[in-house]
Amino acid sequence: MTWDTVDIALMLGKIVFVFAVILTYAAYLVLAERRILGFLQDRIGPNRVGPWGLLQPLADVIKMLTKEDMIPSAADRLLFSLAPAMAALPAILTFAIIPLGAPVEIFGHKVTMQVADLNVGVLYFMALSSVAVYGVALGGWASNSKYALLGSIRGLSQLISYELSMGLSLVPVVMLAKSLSLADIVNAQADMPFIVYQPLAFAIFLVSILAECRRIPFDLPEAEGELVAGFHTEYSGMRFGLFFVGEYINIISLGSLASLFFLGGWRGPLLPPILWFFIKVGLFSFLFIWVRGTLPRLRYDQLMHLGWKFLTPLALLNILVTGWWLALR
Amino acid sequence: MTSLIPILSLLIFLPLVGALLVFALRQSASAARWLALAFGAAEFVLACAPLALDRQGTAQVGVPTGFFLYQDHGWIDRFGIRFTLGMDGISLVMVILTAFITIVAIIASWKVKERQGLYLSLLLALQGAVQGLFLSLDLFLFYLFWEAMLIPMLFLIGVWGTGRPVYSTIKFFLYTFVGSLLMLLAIIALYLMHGAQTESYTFALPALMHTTVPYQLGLWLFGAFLLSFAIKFPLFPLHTWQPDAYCDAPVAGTLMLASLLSKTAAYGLIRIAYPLFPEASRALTPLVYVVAVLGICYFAWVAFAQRDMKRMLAYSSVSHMGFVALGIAAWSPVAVSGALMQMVNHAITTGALFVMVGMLDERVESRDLSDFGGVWGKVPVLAFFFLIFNMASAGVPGLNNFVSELIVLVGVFKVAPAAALGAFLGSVLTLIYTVRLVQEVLFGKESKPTVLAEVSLREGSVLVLLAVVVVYLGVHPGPVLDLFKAPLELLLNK
Amino acid sequence: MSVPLSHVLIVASLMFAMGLACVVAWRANVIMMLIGIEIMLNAVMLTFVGGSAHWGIADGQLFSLMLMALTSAEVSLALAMVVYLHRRKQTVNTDRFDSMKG
Amino acid sequence: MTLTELYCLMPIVITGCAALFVLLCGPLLLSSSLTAIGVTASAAAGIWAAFTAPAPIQCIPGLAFTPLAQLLIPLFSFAAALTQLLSHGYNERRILKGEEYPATVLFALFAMCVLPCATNMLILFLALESVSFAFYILVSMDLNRAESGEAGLKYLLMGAVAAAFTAFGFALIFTGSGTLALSAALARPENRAIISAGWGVLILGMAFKLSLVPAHLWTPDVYQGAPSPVAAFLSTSSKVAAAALLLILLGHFPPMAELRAPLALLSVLSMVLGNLAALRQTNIKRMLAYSSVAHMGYLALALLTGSRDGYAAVLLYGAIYTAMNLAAFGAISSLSFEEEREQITDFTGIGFSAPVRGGVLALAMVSLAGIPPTAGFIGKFFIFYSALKSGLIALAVIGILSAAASAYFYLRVVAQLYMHRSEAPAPKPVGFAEGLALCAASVCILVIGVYPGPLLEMVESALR
Amino acid sequence: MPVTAQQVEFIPLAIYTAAAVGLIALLLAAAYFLGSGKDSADKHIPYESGVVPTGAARHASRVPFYLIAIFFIVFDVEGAFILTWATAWDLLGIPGLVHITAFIVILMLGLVWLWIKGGLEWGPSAVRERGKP
Repeated sequence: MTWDTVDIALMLGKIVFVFAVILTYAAYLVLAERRILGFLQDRIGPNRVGPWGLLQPLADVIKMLTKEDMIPSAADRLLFSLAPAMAALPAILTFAIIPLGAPVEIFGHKVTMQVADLNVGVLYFMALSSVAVYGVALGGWASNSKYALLGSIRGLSQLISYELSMGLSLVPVVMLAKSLSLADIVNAQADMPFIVYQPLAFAIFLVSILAECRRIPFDLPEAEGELVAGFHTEYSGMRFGLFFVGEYINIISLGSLASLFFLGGWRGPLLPPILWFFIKVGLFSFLFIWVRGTLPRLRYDQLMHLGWKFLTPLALLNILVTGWWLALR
Repeated sequence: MTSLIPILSLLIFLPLVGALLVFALRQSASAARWLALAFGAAEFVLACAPLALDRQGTAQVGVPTGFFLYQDHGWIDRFGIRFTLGMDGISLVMVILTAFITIVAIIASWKVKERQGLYLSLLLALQGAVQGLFLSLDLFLFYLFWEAMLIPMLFLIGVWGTGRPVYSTIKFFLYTFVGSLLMLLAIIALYLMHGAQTESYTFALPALMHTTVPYQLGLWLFGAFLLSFAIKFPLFPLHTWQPDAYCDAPVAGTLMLASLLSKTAAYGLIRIAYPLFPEASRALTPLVYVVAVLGICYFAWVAFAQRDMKRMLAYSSVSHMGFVALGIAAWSPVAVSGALMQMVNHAITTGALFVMVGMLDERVESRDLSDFGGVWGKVPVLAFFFLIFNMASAGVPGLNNFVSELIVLVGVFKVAPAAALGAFLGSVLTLIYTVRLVQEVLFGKESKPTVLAEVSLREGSVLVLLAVVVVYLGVHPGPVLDLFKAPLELLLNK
Repeated sequence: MSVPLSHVLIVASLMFAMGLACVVAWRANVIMMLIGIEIMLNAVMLTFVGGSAHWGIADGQLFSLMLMALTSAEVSLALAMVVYLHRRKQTVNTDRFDSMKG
Repeated sequence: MTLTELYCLMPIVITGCAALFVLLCGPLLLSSSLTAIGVTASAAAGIWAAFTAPAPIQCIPGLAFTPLAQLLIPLFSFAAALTQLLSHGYNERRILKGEEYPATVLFALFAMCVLPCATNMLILFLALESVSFAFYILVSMDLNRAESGEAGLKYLLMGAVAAAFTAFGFALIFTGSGTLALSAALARPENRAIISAGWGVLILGMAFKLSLVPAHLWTPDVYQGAPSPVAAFLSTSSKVAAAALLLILLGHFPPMAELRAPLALLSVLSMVLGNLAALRQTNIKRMLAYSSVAHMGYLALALLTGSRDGYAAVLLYGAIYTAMNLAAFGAISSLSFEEEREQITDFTGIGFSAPVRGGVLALAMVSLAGIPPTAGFIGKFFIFYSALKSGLIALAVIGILSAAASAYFYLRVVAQLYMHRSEAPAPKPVGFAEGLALCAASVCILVIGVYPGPLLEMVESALR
Repeated sequence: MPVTAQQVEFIPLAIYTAAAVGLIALLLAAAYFLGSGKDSADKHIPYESGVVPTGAARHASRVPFYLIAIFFIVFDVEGAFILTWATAWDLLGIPGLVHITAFIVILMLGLVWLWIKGGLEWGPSAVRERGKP
């Protein structure tokens, strides 16, 4: 196979496009969250910067960039600086394998709507979600502060616990699609989205990604009521910004994955594929925000019990049932 | 000839069964004593039984010539190890000697205070092992008994010993163990060589005698055997365990050590080492001469310097054993039969002396020469026996040691006159320290006055038994020497 | 395969040696020793994967997978012991684990 | 997998199921019934294996009921059963509660049953490591003593390094031969260097497991720290398992000639240094640890011969060593109070105040020293026989001299038991289970010592 | 430019990764240069709700946290085995299914055992279990 200039240009174009999409999306997701929460809590939310507050994200970025960049004296400087990047990077990298739409034909070249169609996509995603744990762990530990350490240890336990159920809930999906590639998984749902066959796996996955994002009701690592800001208590300026942005990009990428795994990704009638995709992702984003506005925070023991005593065994059983069902079908 | 009753196996297993029974009865000391004595007596009767048999016999298929009693059972087939027992004249004398000495030992330990049952049971077990050693015709079996002897002895010295028993017993054990392990290697090497030459892997002694051993290797193998036997003998300079063990052992332990265990080494040399490696043994004979003569003289000299009676006797014993070594080294019919005779006589004389020292020790609770004196006046019977046995030990004509030492000297003089002269010098030294011992104990002045009890019936019976043998062998050694004749011819003319 | 077998083996051996060096050099710290052991085992896995790529069979990868499981069990066990001893002695320094002498 | 094939692998199934059962139902059952279940399962596995004809076909990929398995599974089962019997009273005295203990012993046994059945390197390695894992746990089981935990960690760290070496060896052999199956993993001439490097690394790893000098440093600490019944199990079965692994490998493809010198060095160093170090010990468990180093040196000597006789000697010695060390550590464990009786001086006069246990300990010592008519003598005889037969005369002489020196420290224990006037506090009367175990071990020592024929035949047929 | 099938996927991924790293580095660098404010010693003290910190921050955590870490390591790797099977379940057929069923059952038994032994207990329930505050 050979690449010509068009191929390379298309590749670079895709990369730029993906960056544009996720950064914009993340920025406006922040705004959307604040507005929706305001709506849910019967207040207005930010509306001063630009029309309807649309320029608020820009203002936020400028603020973060110009804030003082502090490192506590007792902190481990290297790890302290590395941690935010470790938190944000996996979220961004996950997007590399997400197909935003059906392959299209441009200048006679068949272009997939994803940066890289890895044949081990699911593994890639799971690997990156494991790496994301380091951000929380190192951040809290490097701060050398009690709140931060408590938050990071909580976060660590929570993230690894739910990673387990998340990974296991994907096994039936892999079995149904007979592939680890995300594009194949989406194609396998041409007839029927997997949520129909695997409602249980979907439920487990949904709860798990909520916990992976450390969102309410699973925001124990940064529970502001008890731990100030949890593992990023000591962070300020752009470093905090990276944690912050990372969390929102994470919402987007995990939402995208949920829609890819269970809702058929870009597939849908009438509307163009890419639109369908964003509708589904938007749905998940909204769901996240809605949940945050609605549910109270769990207690820590409840959180762990849910993961270990409920989701993990259930996911294992689900695998068995799926296996036998597929074999005997 | 194989008899209907497996006498040879019985000779080994009777004492072992006795040991178990005595051990089971150990709670009641008197029952254990009498039972042990009964087993000892039964063993003695059994040991004498072959005297009544036709000992010429006719050669049978599978039975090596010269053995009038023979038993052969499969045991560990993987290695061609068989449970082979055989008895010829030499074994017969040794077996009777063992049975006799054990009876003496049992009677001598009538008064043991602690754990007597266990003590007697160990004595019987030791007897079983020694009998097995004298009877076995399979090298593996021989080795097995050779080492198995050590365990009862270890306990006898260690548990009931005096002085530094643990030190002495472990020293004794380690010395003999090192030697015997090297012998084990030599045995295996011989076995492998024989197997490679004849395709039949066996430990049978008669078969192994026909192995062709390269001269150089033979020296090494014979060296290993010689080392092992020399330690147990003990020959100068491998004797350092011996005074400690002899001194610290209880009476019966010393008796068994001096009278029987040292004989097993001599027996091993005669039965196994010399016939197996004729060339190598001839090459090393000068060494044995030197060691033997040095031993006779040096130990006699050292004995002279001792104040502790038991230690003195220990050195005296090993000095006398030098004659055995000398006789074996000469390896002529006369010399070897003298050596065998000396083994018997030494067992009885030295054993008797150790028993007597034990008696004195019991009475005075000391073995120091200066604590004794004027015994002749106080307890004449005891003193009389003491005198007799000492005279025998010194080689007074008419008593047993004179006969055997004379035969050895005669035999050796023919082949190595210098060695014979040296040995003669040694026996003069023996005379000197014996006279001194007798003089100090029986007639000298004691440092502090002591009251001595006369010999009891039990002690008397033992002493009379021993004395009778001493005198009998001194005046009429012929029958015993006759027993040695036929087997020695076979061994020497191999 | 694009990478020759010999290169894989050289890299794996180097990794193995480095892991071993880590174990030997940081004997004082249990965690560092565990890390060294992990490196050694990773070198082993690399060898297996390289070998199975060379021969075109999956057996080596299978072994690697099993090694992963083994490693995980081993590390979890080690961590449990470290936590236990740490709570008893307040250190992960092996020099302080000195109840036994002789 | 047919029913007959399952039939062959029943020991594995029995032990595995029993382990799971004990673990899961343990909280509901009494500790004595747990011991009973464990012992029954071990005995059942052993008896089943002993009376099943070996079938060389593969039952499950990687598993076959080999002749070697027919010998080793009963041996391991015997050790496991005795260990459980011994642990019963010991754990009560030392307040080691819980079903984890019997379950872990059974898990270890399960892995040991798998080991000789393995027909490929993966199963072999996994089985060996599973054995080690169970032992890591067992060693650190006694939470009442700091030594136990420390010993466990030390053992784990050393064991992990050893596992890395072993795995690297397997990896290189695999890379050189292109298959994991033992029967096919023959040296290809073009990859000779890789395979012999693999063998070298593998032997280093196994030197750790067998605790050969210079990889023996963990041994004394681990033996001292481990609960005594565990030390009994550890010092016997895990060593035999490691030796069996080497035997299996050697049976399929002998190592390169260039490995003889290093192996000989390992063997000599172990024999000499192990015995010398044991001379200095005052703690009986450490003494036994160094003695096991020396004994493994003898084993290595037999392995080194590369002959059938040598391999048979390894198996025989393994079986005998199992009986001896079970007796020794069993006696130590049954003599322990709430505290462990560890110093040699703690045993003064025990031979008379506790005749059975003292006698068993003395017998074990005599046997370890290799004095007839005990089994230890037969074992040593066979090893030195095979060494001489293969022409390793110098090694045999060194070995036998070191064995002679070793008699000193064994006898010191015997002397302490019987020949000292003062007396250590007498132990409580022996329990039924412990008494049974001790008697079984000592009967084995004596019977093998006097009549080794049947065992020799079994060993021979295991190598067929 | 000739590319292999692997490179088709990996080159974009590498460029993407580099771009992401670059973006983050850019942001951090920008913050470093643009960030303003006055430094003072008090600002470097860890935040403890306005109280001067006491004691070391690196306290030992409660045991359940370590337990979770240990359980995770084991279960995560077992998950790898399950995933391995899942990618080829149709090739392995019924025997494979039987094997994985046994595997999962034993894994779940392990989980049940942890549950029974209280390894999964947290907070109030764990305190009740141990019977002390």
